[in-house]
Amino acid sequence: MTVMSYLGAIGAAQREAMEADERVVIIGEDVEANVYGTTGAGKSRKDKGDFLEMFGANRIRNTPISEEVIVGAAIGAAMTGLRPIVDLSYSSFLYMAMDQFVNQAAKNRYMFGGQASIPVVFRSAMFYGLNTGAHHSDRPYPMFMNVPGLKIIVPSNPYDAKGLLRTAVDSDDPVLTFEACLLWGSKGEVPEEEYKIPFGQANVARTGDDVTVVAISSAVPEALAAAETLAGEGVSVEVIDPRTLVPFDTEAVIRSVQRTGRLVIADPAHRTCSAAAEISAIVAEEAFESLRAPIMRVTTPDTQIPFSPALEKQLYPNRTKIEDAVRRVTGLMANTLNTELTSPAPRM
Amino acid sequence: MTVMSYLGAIGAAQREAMEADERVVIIGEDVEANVYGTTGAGKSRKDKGDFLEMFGANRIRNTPISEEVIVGAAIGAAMTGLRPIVDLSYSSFLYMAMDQFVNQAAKNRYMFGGQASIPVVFRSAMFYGLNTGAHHSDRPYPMFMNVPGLKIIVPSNPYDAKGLLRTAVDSDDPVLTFEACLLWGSKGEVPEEEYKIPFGQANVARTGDDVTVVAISSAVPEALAAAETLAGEGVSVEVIDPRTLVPFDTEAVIRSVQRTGRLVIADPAHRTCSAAAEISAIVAEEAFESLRAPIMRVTTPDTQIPFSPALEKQLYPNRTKIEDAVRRVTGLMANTLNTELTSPAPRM
Amino acid sequence: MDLSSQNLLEMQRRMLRIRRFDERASKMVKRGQIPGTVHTSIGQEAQVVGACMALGDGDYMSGNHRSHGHPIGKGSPLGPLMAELVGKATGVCQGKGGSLHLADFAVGSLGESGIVGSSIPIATGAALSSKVLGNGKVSLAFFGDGAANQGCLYEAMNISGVWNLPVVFLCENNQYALSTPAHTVTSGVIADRAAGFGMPGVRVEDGQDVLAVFEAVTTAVERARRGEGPSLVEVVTYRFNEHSEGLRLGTDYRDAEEKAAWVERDPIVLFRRHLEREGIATAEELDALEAEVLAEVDEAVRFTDESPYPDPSVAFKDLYTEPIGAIA
Amino acid sequence: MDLSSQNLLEMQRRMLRIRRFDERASKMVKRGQIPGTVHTSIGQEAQVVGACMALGDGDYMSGNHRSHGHPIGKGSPLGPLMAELVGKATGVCQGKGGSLHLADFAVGSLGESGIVGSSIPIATGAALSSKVLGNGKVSLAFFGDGAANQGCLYEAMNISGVWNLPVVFLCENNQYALSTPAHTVTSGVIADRAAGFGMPGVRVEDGQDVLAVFEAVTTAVERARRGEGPSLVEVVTYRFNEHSEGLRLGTDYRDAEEKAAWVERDPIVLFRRHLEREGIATAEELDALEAEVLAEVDEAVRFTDESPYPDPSVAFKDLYTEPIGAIA
Ligand SMILES: Cc1ncc(C[n+]2csc(CCOP(=O)(O)OP(=O)(O)O)c2C)c(N)n1
Ligand SMILES: Cc1ncc(C[n+]2csc(CCOP(=O)(O)OP(=O)(O)O)c2C)c(N)n1
Ligand SMILES: [Mg+2]
Ligand SMILES: [Mg+2]
Repeated sequence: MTVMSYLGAIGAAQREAMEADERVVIIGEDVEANVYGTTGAGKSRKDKGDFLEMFGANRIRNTPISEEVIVGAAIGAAMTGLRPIVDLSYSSFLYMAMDQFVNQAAKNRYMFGGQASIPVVFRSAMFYGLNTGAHHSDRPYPMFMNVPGLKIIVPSNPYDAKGLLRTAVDSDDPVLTFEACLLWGSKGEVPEEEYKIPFGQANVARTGDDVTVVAISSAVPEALAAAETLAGEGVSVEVIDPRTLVPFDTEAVIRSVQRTGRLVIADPAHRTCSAAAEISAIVAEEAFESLRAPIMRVTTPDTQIPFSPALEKQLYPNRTKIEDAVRRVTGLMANTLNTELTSPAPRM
Repeated sequence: MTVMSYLGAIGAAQREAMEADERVVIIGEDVEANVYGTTGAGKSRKDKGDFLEMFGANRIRNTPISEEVIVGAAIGAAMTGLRPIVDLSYSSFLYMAMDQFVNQAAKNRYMFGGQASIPVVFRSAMFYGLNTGAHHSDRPYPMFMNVPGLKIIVPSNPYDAKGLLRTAVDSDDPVLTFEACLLWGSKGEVPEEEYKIPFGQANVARTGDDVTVVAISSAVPEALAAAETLAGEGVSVEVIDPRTLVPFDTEAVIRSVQRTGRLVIADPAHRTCSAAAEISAIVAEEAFESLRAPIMRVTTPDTQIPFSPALEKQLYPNRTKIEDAVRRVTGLMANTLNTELTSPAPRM
Repeated sequence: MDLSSQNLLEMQRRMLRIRRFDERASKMVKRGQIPGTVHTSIGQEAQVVGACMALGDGDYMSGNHRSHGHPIGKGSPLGPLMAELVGKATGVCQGKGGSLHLADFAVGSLGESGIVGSSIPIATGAALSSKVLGNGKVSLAFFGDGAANQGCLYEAMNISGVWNLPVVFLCENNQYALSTPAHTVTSGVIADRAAGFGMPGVRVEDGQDVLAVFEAVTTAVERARRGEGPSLVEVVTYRFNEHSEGLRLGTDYRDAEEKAAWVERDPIVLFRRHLEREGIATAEELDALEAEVLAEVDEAVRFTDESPYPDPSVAFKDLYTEPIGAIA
Repeated sequence: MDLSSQNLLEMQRRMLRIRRFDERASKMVKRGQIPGTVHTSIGQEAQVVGACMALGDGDYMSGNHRSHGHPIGKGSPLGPLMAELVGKATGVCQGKGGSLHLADFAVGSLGESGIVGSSIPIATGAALSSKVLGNGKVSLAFFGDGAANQGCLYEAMNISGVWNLPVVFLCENNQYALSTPAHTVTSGVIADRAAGFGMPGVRVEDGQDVLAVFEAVTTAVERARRGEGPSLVEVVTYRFNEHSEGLRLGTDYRDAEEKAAWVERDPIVLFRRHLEREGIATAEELDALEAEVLAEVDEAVRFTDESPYPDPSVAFKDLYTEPIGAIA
């Protein structure tokens, strides 16, 4: 085992993937100068281990600022023999290439009756919580979940970040990664040897009996902190990190709710049509008989992200909000409408 | 009262809005030749009443095929004194301008602290169910519901189509309309005089006591047909048409479920993170105590849309699937996992 | 250009295939035998075939909604194409694509796209893969005068210029985008846009002359193959039919005289005259060729008619390479 | 160009405002007084001010992440801008935009955009509204050499050419997009791209000369105002600081000599020399001007410091014009 940061783990996965398969190439803005820190040796930015020096300009493709053609070209390249990893930096820039994601990446294999596979990985980071303003703080994975044909991963720690990214590169289907910038610096143990984490297998981050908390991305550490506090109050919380949203490990969540009878979902996305909505709907349909309390969602309310430090932080799911939600579903707190939880959120 | 088709109602609303306010302009591909039938007099396509002749080329803006700048320019124009209606024809083309929808239309007013309003309407039609293939059959409203700052309407009949569109043009905020091509030809009574339908007020299309069916867009007539059949079996179904998805009339749904105790949602969008997911999650959170059965979603499964007539039709919510879902939640049918409903849908 | 008689006859054969296939498809749409609609390349055969024949068999190509002409021009057999239009299991995409969303990877067709402009980046990516893998393949993107106003074209031209990609951007300027005359929505001249992106831009004024098209595209393909980068070729042509079959607009946005003048310049008639005049083939040989092609189309329809529809379960296949969940 | 001394001094004043404001903001970022980051226009003042002064007060403008220079150049007061950068309630956007996402509608600033290229269509739309309403306003879109590779620029150029819109596309070519040298990702010459879209394209080679910029942009603005349509102006300049303040890349992608040579050509120093040489102002008058501007910046910081942070409930306001649901 070795200790790695989340960002370091991504860099390491990329390096391994590049070494393992010559068809893997990295495409993106400023990848040559390693501006975002995942195309260097993981030490300083300019040293012998630079990806550009290791793999050459043929495989490290520094691009113009042209997201639509970058994404489209990666799809075309994937259909014809390469296995590109595309670094799109911020998740808020994905919209620039939306047509290529939805109409080409997700549909081509299907429309063409399986004539081609599209082994491509699109990486992007969600910079929310860092006062970067509305154009830099999006967490748009729910809209991609609504597009059949894409796979979506949301690693919450260095171990998962590395293992899931290796699997993503191996996948013959398009994969979108949503990395949480808030977690970039977080450290964790990672095996020395290569490993890959299968998609569709949730991680039970903490076992418990009274309430199931499904937490996504940066909400996972918050949920774990909440669980710790609640343990002190005699409430035993199970924390499930789905790790991949498509495919989603329905069974793990159902099994847990069948035991606990209560579900809270912590999801940093905007509330309406969030991943939390989907998970709630699955459980309300498939495990209704086990439910002993309302399903509560702790999400970012349906407002855009303000810049001011006086305004932003209150919006995201945090340990306190998760604790309150758990207290409500366990009857430790009056169970009033959820809207007060994220007060003064607009209600719709 | 006069009888109008759905498409005719949209044309009539546009004409009234153009006449009522000089700042209203129509922007879009092929609007000059009235290719999509909403910029003519509603009679034949080329006659005295043509919009181009009535309003002139200054206000009827035929465009190049450039969705990104069309949408962006409409936003910029709306911020500076016009009130554009943009005709984007097929909903599957919206992705081309996704950045403008999400990063400009939805965010500008908020980011700039309310300095500008953005009174613009983006119209598009969903052509599903007509063997037009995967690039022409999308029903992407759920992904826009995840974007705070946009309003979304989904009229299901001529009366609503006309009344909601008039309100949309009056709105000082960006509104997206998703029209169902399947309903274009459907006829209905429409008042002679001008009228507008407020946003956020659901229509109870049929009252009932045993089960609440919330149905969206073209699923509304299917739900009504199912209700009729089920009435014959002694099951009384209430059909609610939300009409606008943002804002959503939460109260109407909650009130109904509090009475019926059972909820089925029929939504033509793809299942994962659908509008149905959101409605289910709202009810599982706010009306849990009233629920007497699992909440069932009847949606399009998470597959892309195939062209062949042998493949396509089975995918969408129809009266039979809605009936089955109602029978399950009322115990008239064995309540097994939903996935069999849309069999053989992939399950995630 | 040094073309064998065999190649010249193959050009005529492919143009005829497009014409007869599209004529048949048009009828079938009107009779309800093909669901949805189709967009024919009738009138544009010289532009399609001249471009396709300039490519090698292994080269790549992407296209648009005007979708059967391209694969036919590149050598696709007609049966699976026709079966696809009808939605049969034997369709080239198992009936899942349909007319606008065809692909035939066997001939390098990476996909026709129903989204105007959207397949241009795909062809660019195929060129990138050729370049990285060093396999010498060239890529060609077909798109219309309407698509030439989509921004992704300029992103694609720029990035392939920077990376020296082996790609040819081929604008089929049939002078209309649906009901909209190109000159009313195009500022400047499409071919002239190449210069600002550092690449050659050629305008083939007579797109009804298959040899003129072939020559211009061959120059571009050879340049690409030599590693000298992309080119833009604009071909001026005309579609003889409506934008799509069965479409009825109350107004005709095209001048009757203009149309008549273009129909007069039928690329197949013109090339037949050329072949006869140059002694490449006799009238009898050319008649026989036409009969052969007609028989091919008949056979494609027979193949289609005899093919089954796909099993409903096919709707749930091929979304992912590795299915991601249990099928209930 | 016929410029009064007053106008010339106003140019120097606005350049100085940008310089001193950005210098102060840079310090505040490094001290943690401004959250996030800021992108300065230091070194590019001539390009910004030359362009802004060519516009009338009522004219529109859109910009990008390098965001304070533009409104300052157009005449915004400094206090609300600085307060915005800190996230105070008195910020020009109530603290909700922040550095990259500013707007000051009072001076025609329709918004700086954090999304590269994304505000170009917005300026185009403002020009459309001028045209439809016939109010004579001109619109100018600022964007970088990096943004010049976004497709929406070409869609915007095309549509404004077709509609003859009163808009100026102003490319701030500071030769780098973040770490990426423009020449490595740009095929052809940006200004030359105008020709293919049927409009004039001018390259101002010395973007450090405020009068050269002013002249080129004035020509474009006058053309637009006369109803003759859009123009593209590319200005070659250089940013003296890092891409954004506080950014530390281990490698320097810019050559030290290149940088030194550009810093040598400081637009403010050059213009001060010009003003003295031409007898427009004395050294003492110019010293006084500099002191005045410094005082303005001090005052902006004082204003900011004394301003409250917004109430948390402000996060839930102004999303919609008419709130769409109960606020719990
Ligand atoms: C992104 C997008 N916008 C609009 C359409 C609708 N549409 C289909 S074909 C067409 C005209 C295309 O014109 P052109 O590119 O010149 O090709 P042509 O049909 O003339 O061959 C339009 C507007 C579409 N399919 N995709
Ligand atoms: C759509 C998009 N892609 C990428 C980025 C990240 N980014 C921010 S600024 C920048 C460089 C912009 O370069 P240029 O347009 O030349 O402007 P400059 O910073 O040089 O003034 C990049 C890549 C972004 N903000 N938006
Ligand atoms: Mg055309
Ligand atoms: Mg730059």
